[in-house]
Amino acid sequence: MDSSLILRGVRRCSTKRFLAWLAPWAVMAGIGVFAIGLCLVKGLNQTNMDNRFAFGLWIFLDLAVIALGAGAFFTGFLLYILRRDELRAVINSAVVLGFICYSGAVLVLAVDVGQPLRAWFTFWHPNVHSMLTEVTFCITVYLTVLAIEYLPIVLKNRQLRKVPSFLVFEGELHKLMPVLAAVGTFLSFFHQGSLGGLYGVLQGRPFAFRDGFAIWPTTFFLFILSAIATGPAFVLLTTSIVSKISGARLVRHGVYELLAKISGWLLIIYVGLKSVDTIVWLNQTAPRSGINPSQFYAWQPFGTWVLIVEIVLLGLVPALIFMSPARRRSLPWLLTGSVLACLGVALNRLVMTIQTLAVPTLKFEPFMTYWPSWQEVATFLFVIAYGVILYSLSFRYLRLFPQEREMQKY
Amino acid sequence: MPNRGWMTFVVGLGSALALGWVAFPRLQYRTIEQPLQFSHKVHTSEAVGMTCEDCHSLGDDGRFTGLPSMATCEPCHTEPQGQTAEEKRFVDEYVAKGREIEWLVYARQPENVYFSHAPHVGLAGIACARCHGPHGGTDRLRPYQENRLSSYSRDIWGPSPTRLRRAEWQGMKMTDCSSCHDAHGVRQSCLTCHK
Amino acid sequence: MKFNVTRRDVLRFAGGAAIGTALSPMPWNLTDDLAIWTQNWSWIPKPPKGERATRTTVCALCPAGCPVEARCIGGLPVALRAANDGAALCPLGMTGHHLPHHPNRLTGAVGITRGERRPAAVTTDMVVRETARAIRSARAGAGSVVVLDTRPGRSGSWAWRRLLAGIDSAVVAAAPGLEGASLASLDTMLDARSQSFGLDLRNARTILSFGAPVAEGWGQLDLAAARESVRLVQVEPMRSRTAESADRWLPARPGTEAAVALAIANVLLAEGLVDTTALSGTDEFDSYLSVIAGFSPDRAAAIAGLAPDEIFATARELASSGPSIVVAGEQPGGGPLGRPAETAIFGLNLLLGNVDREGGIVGRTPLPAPGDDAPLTPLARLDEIPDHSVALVIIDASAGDGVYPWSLVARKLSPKGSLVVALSPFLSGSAARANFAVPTPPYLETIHELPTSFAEPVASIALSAPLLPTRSGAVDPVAFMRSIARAAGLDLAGEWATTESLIRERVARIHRAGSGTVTSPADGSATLVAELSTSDELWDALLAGGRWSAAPSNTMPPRTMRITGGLGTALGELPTRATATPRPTGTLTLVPRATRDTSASAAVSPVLTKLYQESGLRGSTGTAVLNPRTAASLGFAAGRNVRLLTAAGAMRVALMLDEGVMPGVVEIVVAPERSALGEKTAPGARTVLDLLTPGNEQTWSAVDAQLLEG
Amino acid sequence: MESAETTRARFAMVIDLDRCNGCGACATACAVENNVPPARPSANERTGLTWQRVYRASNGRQFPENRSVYFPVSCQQCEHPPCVSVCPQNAVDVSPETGVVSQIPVRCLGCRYCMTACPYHARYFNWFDPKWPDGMETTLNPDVSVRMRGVVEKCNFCHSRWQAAKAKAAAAGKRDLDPADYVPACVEACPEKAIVFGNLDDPRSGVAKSAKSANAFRLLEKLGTEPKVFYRSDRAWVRRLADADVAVQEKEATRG
Repeated sequence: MDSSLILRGVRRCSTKRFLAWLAPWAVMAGIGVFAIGLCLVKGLNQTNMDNRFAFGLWIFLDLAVIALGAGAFFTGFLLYILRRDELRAVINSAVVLGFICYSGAVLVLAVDVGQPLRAWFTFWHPNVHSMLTEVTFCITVYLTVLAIEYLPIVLKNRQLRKVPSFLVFEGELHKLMPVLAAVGTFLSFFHQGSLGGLYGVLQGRPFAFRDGFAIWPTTFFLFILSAIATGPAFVLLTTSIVSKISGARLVRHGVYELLAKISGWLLIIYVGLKSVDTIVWLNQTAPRSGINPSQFYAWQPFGTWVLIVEIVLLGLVPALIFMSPARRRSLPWLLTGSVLACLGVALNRLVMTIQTLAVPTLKFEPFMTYWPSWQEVATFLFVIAYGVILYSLSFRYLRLFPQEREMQKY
Repeated sequence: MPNRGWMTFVVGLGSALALGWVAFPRLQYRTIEQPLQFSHKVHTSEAVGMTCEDCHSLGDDGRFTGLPSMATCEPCHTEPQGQTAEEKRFVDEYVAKGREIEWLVYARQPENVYFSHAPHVGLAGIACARCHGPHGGTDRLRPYQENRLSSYSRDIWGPSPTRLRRAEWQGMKMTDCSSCHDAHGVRQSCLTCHK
Repeated sequence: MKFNVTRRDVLRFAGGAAIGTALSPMPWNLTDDLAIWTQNWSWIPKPPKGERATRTTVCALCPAGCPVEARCIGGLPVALRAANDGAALCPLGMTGHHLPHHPNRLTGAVGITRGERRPAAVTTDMVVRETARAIRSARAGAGSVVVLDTRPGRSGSWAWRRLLAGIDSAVVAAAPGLEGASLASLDTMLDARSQSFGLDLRNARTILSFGAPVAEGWGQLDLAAARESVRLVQVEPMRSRTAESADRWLPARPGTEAAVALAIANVLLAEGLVDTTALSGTDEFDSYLSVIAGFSPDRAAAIAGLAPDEIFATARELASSGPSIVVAGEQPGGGPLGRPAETAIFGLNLLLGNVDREGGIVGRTPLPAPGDDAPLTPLARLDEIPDHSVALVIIDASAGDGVYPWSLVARKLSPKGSLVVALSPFLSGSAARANFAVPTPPYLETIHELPTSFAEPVASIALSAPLLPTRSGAVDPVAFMRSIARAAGLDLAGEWATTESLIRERVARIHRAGSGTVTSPADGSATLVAELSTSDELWDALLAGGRWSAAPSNTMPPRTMRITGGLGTALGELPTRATATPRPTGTLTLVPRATRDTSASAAVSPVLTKLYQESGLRGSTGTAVLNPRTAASLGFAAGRNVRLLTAAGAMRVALMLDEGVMPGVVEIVVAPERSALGEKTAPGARTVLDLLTPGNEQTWSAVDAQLLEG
Repeated sequence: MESAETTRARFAMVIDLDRCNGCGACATACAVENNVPPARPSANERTGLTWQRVYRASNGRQFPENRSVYFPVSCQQCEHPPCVSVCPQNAVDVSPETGVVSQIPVRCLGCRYCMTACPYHARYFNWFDPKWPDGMETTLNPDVSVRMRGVVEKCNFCHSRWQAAKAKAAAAGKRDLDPADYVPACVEACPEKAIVFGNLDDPRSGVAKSAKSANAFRLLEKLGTEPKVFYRSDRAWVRRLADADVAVQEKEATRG
């Protein structure tokens, strides 16, 4: 039915099967839209956030998807700036993933703020000292960049290619790619860092506060590093999952190995620096703020096990897997490593968001925990459903994996 | 027809410009007539000889008493002083019945703004017309225009759809306040004006 | 020419339109206006505009009657503060101007059926007819008539007694749980039922209080200011604000107050610290001595869970630094301690010679009655009225309310048929439990009278001037009485037709007597009544926030003293019973806890949710507080929802843990019920008070309870 | 025209914790003065709006040695406020005339970043639309604007009273206000006179003297926020509660 839209030379499932695949995700998205509507119309009392947990599930989601979306800019950086041409095999997919992650994050942010209609005030009356201003500017601009990067992929669709001016336009855009990649890299480095800085500058929250260099706390650099370390792992993970689900070979194994190798080296650097940072923080930064650091981990469920899991199990272990050439040759090992690495960055963002707020500062304030409301969860799931749907459509109708057609021949 | 493409483009451009510059500014505001016509000119004329302060005064605590209540008007207007129909209506419907007039205040600042006349008029010596324009010499009260979305008076932004000011006294936006404060070296912060 | 609209044309048109729109003010103004719309939503309330003025009145929300300065905009009050320098209002008083707008304000008479979500609107005439019918059947022998007065001593209180004078079985009783209710036991002991007396707290040097919130404004003693001159000993199981600020705190177990008092008396006698020659001939003195002899400090200390030294020290302090005053009970929300305990406690005043003494218990001339010398219905205590005997209860909550378990009233009602009619501005508290409720004007909408408060050493009166017009639908209580009189054929002669005319008459009589002074709230200056030429001048001075006080007279007429008030052996048994009854394991003592301010009114401002709902400062209703050790022994953690079980039933409560709570005790927070805070709930919903079944002594200050899972 | 330069002041308060008995009058007066709406039925102590919140803390000992202290905590008006630099759109700044940290609800986006930045939990979010029972809007204070849902708000030392005092001074031709004309509602309402308020820069003011007294302290001083709300107590265990070096609370409350 829609075969005229599908790329020549690749196999895609029947329309019926495709619709059956989309249906549950559409339902999930529909529930999410309802929840979002409730939050926008009735206000944020629909969530379980409160004055203490001013940030909740949604901010965690934003931070996590933006970290995972780093695969887009970093792959672009490696391909267009560092000229790692092997990565051309995944760049389109990475761009689509990046676009999904960033647009999803912006969408959730719009629901998360109390007054979305005033969002433009940040541009009109910006406070240049705020990390959040930096984040807002960079994310908005970078989302535009991603949209422009996404455009040529869309325009390469079989039917759209028939419009000659689109082809010209697409060609022009293509020449622009290295420039966009450079801009995207710059912006991304900055806002990934700013997201870390967001917490690191919180002088009043010793759990999050870090010393740093110039105006940047260490979390600024750690967030960049953890994002670029897990970005390739996320591209690897999604590519192999898509390959599994679609039953098509999409890229050569060498691409996986390269992604894993990059991820591995960056992860090991990250784990090293994160460990140094943790030691300095626990022994110097926090005590200087008048906090006994043991207090950070005195409250269940946030014991020291969280720290160990984050650094060792979800940091060091995937790094070692990725760094071993023997393990890299095995797809199951690569998948294990990717899952661990992605969970690691998510756990880091979760801890920075939730535990920062849960640990009491005033001695007479109780420790509190937080559990999201169904509206928050449904909004979270909406972003996932939206991502799956958009990616599925892109995968079906656009050329996300240039190597796919060649691989089909074998 | 090589120009047809441009034609459609220009038609699109033109209709959008017309909509945005002509139709939209009309739709944006609701026009409401004042409950009564009042001539500042007659009252401030030499024959009557009143000043702004006779009706719009400051209290001892520095609070602006705003518009005069019936108590200020009544002593002169128990009987009509002139021949206008509007004054007769004023005497019959308001003075005789002891009703207050619900004036629509052009210069009313938004609820979140704290503005005190005392430092501006008292300490800085700013004349009424500096912000209110030649209002004291008008013969008629112009209709009140209310923004349909924000429900603020049009005088806040001034009459121009560009929201740029033509005269010094047109517009009472935050930037108008703060530029004057800046010019006169008033140390300011949000709380200087906001409540 | 054929004009085919192609896709390309549409795109071009759209392109042009987009550029044109961007170049016009429309998108930018719309964005701006939309943002401003969020700053000016039509559903956000707009504060009033108008001229600013200050006016003075007197707070009528509790018997204290604090002078109030109201900041008014356009004549309507927007903020209240104390009118006298250096004073301050309590949270209830500060928000009094919200009450006329309370969501549970009655706008017309209603009939209430238990279990129905909404009360049914009825006419006031119908309530009058039903009340008259109940009076007629009471006269025919169907039962007695009781008026529950929530603010005794008002002109309106006198009018009730005057109205019911013709009915043999009628009594007027103070509502249970009112401040000063315990002092009625002192009346009995001093045989002073027709006499009025006060506590000269300001001149006392030692105050021994069994649970009274003395440091929280009870008795109008500014304890903070009097810190240097007054020594306070507090006997109370709870770590109240008063207990914490007392010079000595004896944390006696709940229900063991009498044992402590008797042991103190034991020490006083054993160590010869008091001279009892004047008392030796007094009625029942010998039996009193024998009861005291049974309570050695060691035995009482064991019963109360105290160190015997504390009892010795307290007795010696009392004897050495007089004059002293001993007060019993008066715990807000907890009601009186019961007559046997009160007798044991007040007995100390007699032993110590505190009666008829400056800084002790002093006589005071009563306020003049507002009317003629016609016979009046007797006053009674509710516990003196036999159970199941009442055909008609009229609750006059027009000036305030009490906090008490409704079962206290319910048990009095005749099973053969009864009627409960309430007069109240609000459909909460007592009114929500009646069969009919008639709306009366609230504070600030009519003149309210603040007669002599229970502890004051001299008679006084203040008037609360209205600042708002009375809303239509409100019925004046005295006018209501006259309608009842007409319908039931009762004699209610006199010129007065309304509460105001009655109060005017009382003020005129004060003026005629010509003694005393009026104190202005603003500067504290006093004017002699004798200098005022007309009673209108006195009236105006009172309406401006002034308070008239009688000239002090510290002498009481000679009277008979009855030490135990004829209670016989109950006194001896009481403290033993409190601890000796075998209780199943896991049984805890349930102690209600309320704050003084909000226990005085049937409705409080919804803004007090700041204290009861939006912060942990005062637990919300349904919060139970336990010592962590007690909780651990029962296996409960904080924040858990548990079932609280008493002989009266069960209720779900949220647990809070606090090391400051006595082990083995459950403190239950008696916060204003949800409807009193302004929430729309079914009238007369059960509250924690309903779990506190009064025992035979009709007290509810300590009740056995169990905490269960689920 | 002459320069409209105003004098600089640093308003501050000293709260005597030995006098405070936790009656809640300050919190109530604050809500009345600043048009803080009553709670919605579903609001609780975690979603409520109390600009002046009174916390109870104890010496941690067992009954009957247990003693409590009440900490009225409002915005601490820090000299180095952690909340100002984080606001993305300048809805928060420090008034140079008063030293008061502002929060302008109409500029606020509702991102709540300032709330996460404040270690004193002194900032509150309007989770609900403000709603008073019908008719009660006539009791609102016209000097303070009502906030809409979705924005952050907090104590500003009753800024409207400062505005009124300034206007009164201006009407009398003066630039400096009379200290007696500017007293925040909580200070005025305290029955125990536990709060001293005034200008820290004026060495003769009671607040400047009390703030320097031996037993005065500030909350979480080691964070370097330099609050202008001081506390004082003669009890050492109370003063120890100011720093967060040891965990004492074991209460846990889960919502959701």
